[in-house]
Amino acid sequence: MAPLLNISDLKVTFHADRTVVHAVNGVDLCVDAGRAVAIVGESGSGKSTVMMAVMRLLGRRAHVSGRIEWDGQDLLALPERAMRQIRGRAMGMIFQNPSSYLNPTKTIGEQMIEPVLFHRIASASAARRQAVQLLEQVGIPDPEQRLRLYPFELSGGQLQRVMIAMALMTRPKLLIADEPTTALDVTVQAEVLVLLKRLQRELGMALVFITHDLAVAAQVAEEIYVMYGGFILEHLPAAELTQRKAHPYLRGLLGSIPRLDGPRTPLPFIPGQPLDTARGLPEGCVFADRCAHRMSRCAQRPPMIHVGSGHRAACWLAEEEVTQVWP
Amino acid sequence: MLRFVAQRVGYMIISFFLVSIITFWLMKAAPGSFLELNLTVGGVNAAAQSINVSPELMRALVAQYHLDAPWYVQYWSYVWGFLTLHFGYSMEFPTTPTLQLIARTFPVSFSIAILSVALAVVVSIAAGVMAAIREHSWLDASTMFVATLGTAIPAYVVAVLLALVFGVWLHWLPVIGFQGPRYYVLPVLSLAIPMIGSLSRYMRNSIIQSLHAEYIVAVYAKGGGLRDAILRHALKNSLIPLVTVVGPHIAGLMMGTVLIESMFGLPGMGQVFATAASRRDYPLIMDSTLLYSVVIMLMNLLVDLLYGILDPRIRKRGYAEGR
Amino acid sequence: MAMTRPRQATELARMENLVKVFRTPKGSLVACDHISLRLEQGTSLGLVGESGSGKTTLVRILLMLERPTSGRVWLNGVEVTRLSERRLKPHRRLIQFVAQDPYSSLFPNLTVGQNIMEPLRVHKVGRAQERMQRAMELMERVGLSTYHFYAYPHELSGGQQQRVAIARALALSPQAVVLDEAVSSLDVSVQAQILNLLQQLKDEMGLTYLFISHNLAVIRLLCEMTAVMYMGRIVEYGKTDDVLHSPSHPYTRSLIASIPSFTDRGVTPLPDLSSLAGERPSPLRLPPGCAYQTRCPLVSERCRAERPELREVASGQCVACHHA
Amino acid sequence: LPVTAAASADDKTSFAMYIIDDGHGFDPGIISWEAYQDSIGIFEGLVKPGPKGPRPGIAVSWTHSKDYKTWTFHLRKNAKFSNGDPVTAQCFVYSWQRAYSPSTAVRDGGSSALTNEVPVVNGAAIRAGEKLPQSLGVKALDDYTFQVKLERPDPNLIRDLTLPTEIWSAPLDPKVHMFKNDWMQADKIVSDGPYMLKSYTPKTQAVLVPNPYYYGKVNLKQIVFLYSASQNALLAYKSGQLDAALLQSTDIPAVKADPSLSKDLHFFPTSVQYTLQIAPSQNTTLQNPLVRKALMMAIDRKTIAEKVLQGAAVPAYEYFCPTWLDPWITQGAVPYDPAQARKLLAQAGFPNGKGFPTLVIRVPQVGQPDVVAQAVQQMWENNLHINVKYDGEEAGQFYSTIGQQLPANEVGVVQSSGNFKYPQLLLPQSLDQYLGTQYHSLYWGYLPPDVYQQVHQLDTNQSLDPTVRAKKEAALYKKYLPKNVLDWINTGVKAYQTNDDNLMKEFYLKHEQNVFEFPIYTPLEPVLIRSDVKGYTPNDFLLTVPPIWLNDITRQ
Amino acid sequence: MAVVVLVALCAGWLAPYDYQQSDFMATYQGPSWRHWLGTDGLGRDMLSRIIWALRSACIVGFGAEVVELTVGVLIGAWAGYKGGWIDNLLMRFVDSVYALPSLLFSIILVVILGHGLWVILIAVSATSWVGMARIVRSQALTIRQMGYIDAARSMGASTFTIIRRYILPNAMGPVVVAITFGIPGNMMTEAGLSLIGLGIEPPTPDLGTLISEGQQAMFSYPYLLLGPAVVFALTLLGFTFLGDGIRDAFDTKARS
Ligand SMILES: Nc1ncnc2c1ncn2[C@@H]1O[C@H](COP(=O)(O)OP(=O)(O)OP(=O)(O)O)[C@@H](O)[C@H]1O
Ligand SMILES: Nc1ncnc2c1ncn2[C@@H]1O[C@H](COP(=O)(O)OP(=O)(O)OP(=O)(O)O)[C@@H](O)[C@H]1O
Ligand SMILES: [Mg+2]
Ligand SMILES: [Mg+2]
Repeated sequence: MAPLLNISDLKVTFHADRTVVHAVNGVDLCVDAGRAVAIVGESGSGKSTVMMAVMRLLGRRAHVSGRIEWDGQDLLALPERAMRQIRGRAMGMIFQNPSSYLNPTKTIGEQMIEPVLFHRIASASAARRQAVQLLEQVGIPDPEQRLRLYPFELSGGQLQRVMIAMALMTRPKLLIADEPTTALDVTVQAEVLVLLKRLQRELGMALVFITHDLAVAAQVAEEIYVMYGGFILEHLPAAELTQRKAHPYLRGLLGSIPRLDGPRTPLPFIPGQPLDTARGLPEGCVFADRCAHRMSRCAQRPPMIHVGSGHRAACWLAEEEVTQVWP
Repeated sequence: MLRFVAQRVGYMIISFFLVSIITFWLMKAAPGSFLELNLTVGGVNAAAQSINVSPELMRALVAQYHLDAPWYVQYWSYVWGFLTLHFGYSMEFPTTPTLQLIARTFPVSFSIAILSVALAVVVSIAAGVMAAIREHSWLDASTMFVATLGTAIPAYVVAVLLALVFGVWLHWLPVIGFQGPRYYVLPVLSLAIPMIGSLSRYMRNSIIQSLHAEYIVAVYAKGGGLRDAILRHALKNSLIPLVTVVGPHIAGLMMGTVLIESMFGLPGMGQVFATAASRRDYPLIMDSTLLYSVVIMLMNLLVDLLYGILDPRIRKRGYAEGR
Repeated sequence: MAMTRPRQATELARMENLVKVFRTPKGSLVACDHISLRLEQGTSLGLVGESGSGKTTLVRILLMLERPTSGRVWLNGVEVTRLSERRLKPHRRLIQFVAQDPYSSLFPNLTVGQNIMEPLRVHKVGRAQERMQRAMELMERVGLSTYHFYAYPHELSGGQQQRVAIARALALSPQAVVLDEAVSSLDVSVQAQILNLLQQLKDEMGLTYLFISHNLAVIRLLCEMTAVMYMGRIVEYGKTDDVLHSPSHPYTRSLIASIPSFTDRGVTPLPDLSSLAGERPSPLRLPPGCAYQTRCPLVSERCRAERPELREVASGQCVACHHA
Repeated sequence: LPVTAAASADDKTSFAMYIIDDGHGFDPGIISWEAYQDSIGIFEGLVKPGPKGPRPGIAVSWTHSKDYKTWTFHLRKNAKFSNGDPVTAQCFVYSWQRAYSPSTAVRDGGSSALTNEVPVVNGAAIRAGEKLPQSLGVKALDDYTFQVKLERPDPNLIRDLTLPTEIWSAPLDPKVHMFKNDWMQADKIVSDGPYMLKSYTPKTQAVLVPNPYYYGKVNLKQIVFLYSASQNALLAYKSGQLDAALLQSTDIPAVKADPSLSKDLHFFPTSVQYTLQIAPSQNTTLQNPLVRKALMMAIDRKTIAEKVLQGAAVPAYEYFCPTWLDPWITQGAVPYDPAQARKLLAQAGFPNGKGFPTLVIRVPQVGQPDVVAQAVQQMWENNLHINVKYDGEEAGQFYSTIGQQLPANEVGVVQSSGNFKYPQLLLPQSLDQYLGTQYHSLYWGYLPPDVYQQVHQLDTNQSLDPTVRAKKEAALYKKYLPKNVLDWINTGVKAYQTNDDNLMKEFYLKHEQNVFEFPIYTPLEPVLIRSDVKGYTPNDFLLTVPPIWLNDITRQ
Repeated sequence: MAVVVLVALCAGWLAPYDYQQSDFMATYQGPSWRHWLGTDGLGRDMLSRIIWALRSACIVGFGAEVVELTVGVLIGAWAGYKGGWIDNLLMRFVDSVYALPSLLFSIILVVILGHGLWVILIAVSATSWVGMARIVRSQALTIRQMGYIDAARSMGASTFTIIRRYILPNAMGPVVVAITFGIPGNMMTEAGLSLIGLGIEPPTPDLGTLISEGQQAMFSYPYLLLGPAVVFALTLLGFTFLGDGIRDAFDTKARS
């Protein structure tokens, strides 16, 4: 079966006055229908940019190249009108900061029915009824009342649910969630995650979940892509996260997370600064200058190397591991 | 909402008294002010002669302003007279009750001011939207250049040019007098054109700013286009800052009509006022100042309410702190 | 470890029956509700609780940035509740403050060096030369290269900014530092570096922290004691390990269950929805009785009627729950 | 294309005229220097002006006693007010008494009518409040015979009564309650002229229509006055909204350059004078006649009139009397001669202007800065090498500080003006009257500075009864003015009392030597009138009203 | 802009003639080599007069702005930072001044205080400082919420120090923008005042007077209007563009 979304060699550069930001540098990413995929990485690693490129929401300053295949058609080649048919209909998107992604001067009801109106799927009143239903589904009590409220009258958790419900108005095949819980409390985060997960399963949607919290990614997704400096460094099944991590970056990340049960010794951490993609790209491995296992080979950029079923890593060490374990 | 209005009205009352104190004090400090006349020695006749009014009028003024009493009594009689619509007597037009004078002239000025603001707002919204849609295009650049030029040309120069074109060359519109709607056109245009300049620039910037907001990204993500983004979202939101600048414009206009009125010979308040000021018709100055202030305050209140209508955050949060 | 080091328990700060009510257009909001807490030298205190539970308000009152509606505050044994700003100034040196958003807490118009020297300037400590020297020392101490001395805050990364903020807090050699979500906005690897730095400073300089965080795993690293807040009230208080391992309040339990975390057995699973049911009450209209009643699985008639007081359930562990 | 509503240019039954100001409405009892609308056809007096001088108005004939002190007017029997009431001799008695009575004389912000120009018996006393209005020397001998008794002989009475300022002498309907202030409104006013007021919006426009009860024929169906700032006049004329417009002097070249307009351009004489009066100062430099003559000689009045004012002025030689009326007045003219001026100044002790105090020109500023004062300032500086300062002040401020003494290091002149037609009208009526109130500013330069201080204190003493003040001031002047000046004023008084032309001429010709002022120019009004408009006579008396008697106007 | 200011500063050297030197032989002359922009009714060189007028305009523009800035910043910062009843009181005062018809107010001031540069400065800034006060106040209100103000307070900095050292420098963005828009605004107000005869004392030239004199003569001598009007418009345009530029600069800084 062909994947729902197939991104290959996606490159995005931003041209601002005199500087060029290499935000995404050849990303391959694949989402099958109904699957939950997480993209993890530090701030600025290009996670959002990848998915904004998929939605073609990057604006004029961005140069996008590569191939984004959606249901067999190349999105990058699509005219804007056709793209608009896909946006918000087949693909929904929710964002980190719901309060700034909702217009403060319109009621959430007016905004929720917009996807339906834009795509002329149903009448406004039908859309409204659907919105009520969806709000109920995402666990907002008293939905009819709430439709008449303005974004600032709801709490962050509730707004995030509204965003989710809004994205679901058109029953999309793919839901892109860009750090939907980062701004929320742990308890609220748990609620939203549970909800997302449940809806994804119930509706059989594919989910791309962007986060910088590895634990959350592991909880939500089945596959995880680890991004760094606009590259995918590792792609692995979530279950393997604590068992087999090939890339030193992912190992470093996992190590630096404080744990509820670990020793109270100083935490290991990745030294140095994340890659500044505005300063040009290194010749070799993007992680090399922070890597404890750096070797001479790292001056060459490592390709994605299979380390197991559904597990690839862009690291020469992985190659060694593979040859050792699976000769 | 109601609470807000009540609070603002409360503020207005405070401001009203402050304004009245300021004007009263200024009038009293003015050289040769009738409020400073000494009535005990020369009597009413002497006082009347010294400010060149009839004894009759002088007596009326004494009665109205209690000129023989201490300043606070005078002040209060002035304010109270205003509040109860027993305006003072004009020295310049004693044969017409001031209230009647104002009732006749004020609507003219007011309607000119309001019409020109309305025109300016409508035109600049259109121009701003146009320029914003085609940001950085030649259309944008030229529209904005013309707009900026508009701000730099004073209204009275615009007035002459308009009169020249529409009155003398084309013979379409009358250039002086006041006999009907046609007579409004040139004055309103003269006032509106410089305003259109600044407002459309403002509108453009604020629409562009709104278009960069994150909720617009969300509109696109929902499958909407530029049209939806502007008409459904950006326009309303960028009207909010526009209201902020229109407010002062209205206030400015209430006086700005003076020149235009005298230019086109309109029977407006501005003319009455200019005459009052130049002839030192203090009672009329005092009353019209206060009247203008009240109008300006009401306009500001209106602007604030408009804010509430446009921005539910303000409306619903009870118009809390600041602005 | 700090906990094991014997040290005489001197009280740095004490709050008694603090109440803070905010008047809002929609009614009054009780942000802190009869809170009593002590901060003792050498015993760092962690404060957890969900957004809007009043943590920041509490420390703002402690720092005298806000006056309490009622209740009293002592700093180093002196009651400061009603002192004027000027009389307060000497007491301010003892407790310094590091906020969540490092960028907004640094003076944007001053260089890094000036930022660090600012407290010295305000308190007229030393001459310009000495202050500069001290600032350089501090920068090294928090792991900043002195090459950043003349940089402006916006030229630094988030982690570096937080280091500047910490250096600035240390400039006056305080006894205690209040950290309001000081690491929440940072990426994990940077967060780890800052946490290490804080741990190190604590050990070497004998600092005491009042540490606010959403993340109990972080608090566990730095604080001996933990207080859990809910809707302006302290619902649980005790040794960090006790709170973490044998939480007595249902809220604490749900909090811990919600934390996504790695353990040796893998990632914690998502909690099941039933433990998350219930709606948060509006802080403007708290129900009588227990504030947690709307979400509590154990809720009973008593919880709806009677407000549970904080009481000791095990040695050193206090809980405000009728069912504990 | 829609043609403007205001195409008055093409409507032959209507006439639209441009007016800067409307003064104070239409009450004939009030003088407004800016405009005298009621004198142009709304009211009609005993006599009315005509192209060749006075002609019968309501009075068809008149006789006078030998000594010119008693005048008897025979009224026409068919004259009616606009409400249909007949015009009778009682109406004249009524209006004359009203004009003289102090309780009704000053009203509506304007000055009271200039009744003192007609020396009716007891008139002055009534105005001073010493006698009752009923004692005025006027009488209705019967319904259609009106008699006036004068205190002094006045052979010019008829001529004077046609002056626009004497419109107070028009009859009023005693049945109309004129003490109510609103009687001048268009729907209430009752008048006896050929036209009556149809509508009136102050400062905007007034529309006149024929008075249906008028005894004679009325030429036009409608007359419109439009009021506006003068910068708009040319525009409005060009746009066809006006048939007559008063231009600004700066528009003249443009009009002359336009062949279709230049034939409509007329210059109307006025009786206004622009002068500079010497201001009181502690410094007595200007008391030296040599200095004053030097200053006078250094002003090139011809250039001012022709260049600066674009020909809309004629050089002025005498404060009181416009030159085109009485050629004899130029006899005393001082020519422009800078070399001689410098010589005189050197004689006075200021060679090449050295040591001359700062000369301040004080100007009341209404609207734009005064360009003529600036020109004079330049001429004095350039020709005499003295330091001259322009000091414009807001008009009210100016008038309230006009009498303040300048400090010892400054001398000054203040801009002033006069507006008079017949020299006889301005003769001093008595020494006390002349010195006590009206014209003493012309003489204050003769007073020692400290005495001037006393006068000024009297002037500004609000608590003093005006009549007492006048008496005290007159006493000071009488005491301190040089004898030759007092004698000279007495000449004027005698001329007034005897109505002797030679005495009057003597008085005015010596004026130049005896008063402290420099006449500069007399303005000409540049007026555009459509060529089809006929029958107007220039009104040389006032600034803003070109045609003098509207009923003579016709359009072909 | 710099050109305008430079021209204004160097008026004395740049102007080919004395601004009040009249030549009665050469009144109302069109532009020529001798007089680039012609001469006026007194034969004064228009170019020199315009140059000197720019100087007056700058003095009023900048001078009034200084007055405005001082008063506005003091009141605005204090009200905004202190909040509470102080804010309320000051803002009611600000409201009242705002409600005064400004032109009238200027007229009255000029009437009472007489002519003179100072009076014009006061008259021009008398009501316009309100705008500045509001801007500074709203800035102070936002800045007050910033973390660094808490930091400063917890260090024990005094109110005055906080306002001077932390609030004002950071409030400067919109203030600078307001200044660049305020200066041409003041020039406009001043021109308006001189239009009704309340401007700077002649013979010192001033743009408003030159324009309105030019307007009177526009049919006969159009260059008398064109010269000053174009210069005036260019000056205003210059300031407006400068303001735009500065605002954009601050905007991008705020965004990044
Ligand atoms: N519109 C833009 N113009 C210029 N640079 C941009 C733009 N959008 C993103 N970038 C740059 O691209 C890089 C990747 O950004 P992106 O937002 O995709 O990161 P991210 O992984 O989503 O980070 P975060 O976790 O902070 O959301 C960053 O360096 C960012 O500065
Ligand atoms: N100045 C204020 N005026 C009105 N209400 C306030 C004010 N400051 C705080 N509050 C309210 O008081 C409550 C407690 O706020 P506080 O900031 O102390 O919570 P917190 O526990 O620090 O939350 P977070 O984790 O989001 O920082 C919140 O409901 C908040 O809205
Ligand atoms: Mg992102
Ligand atoms: Mg907080």
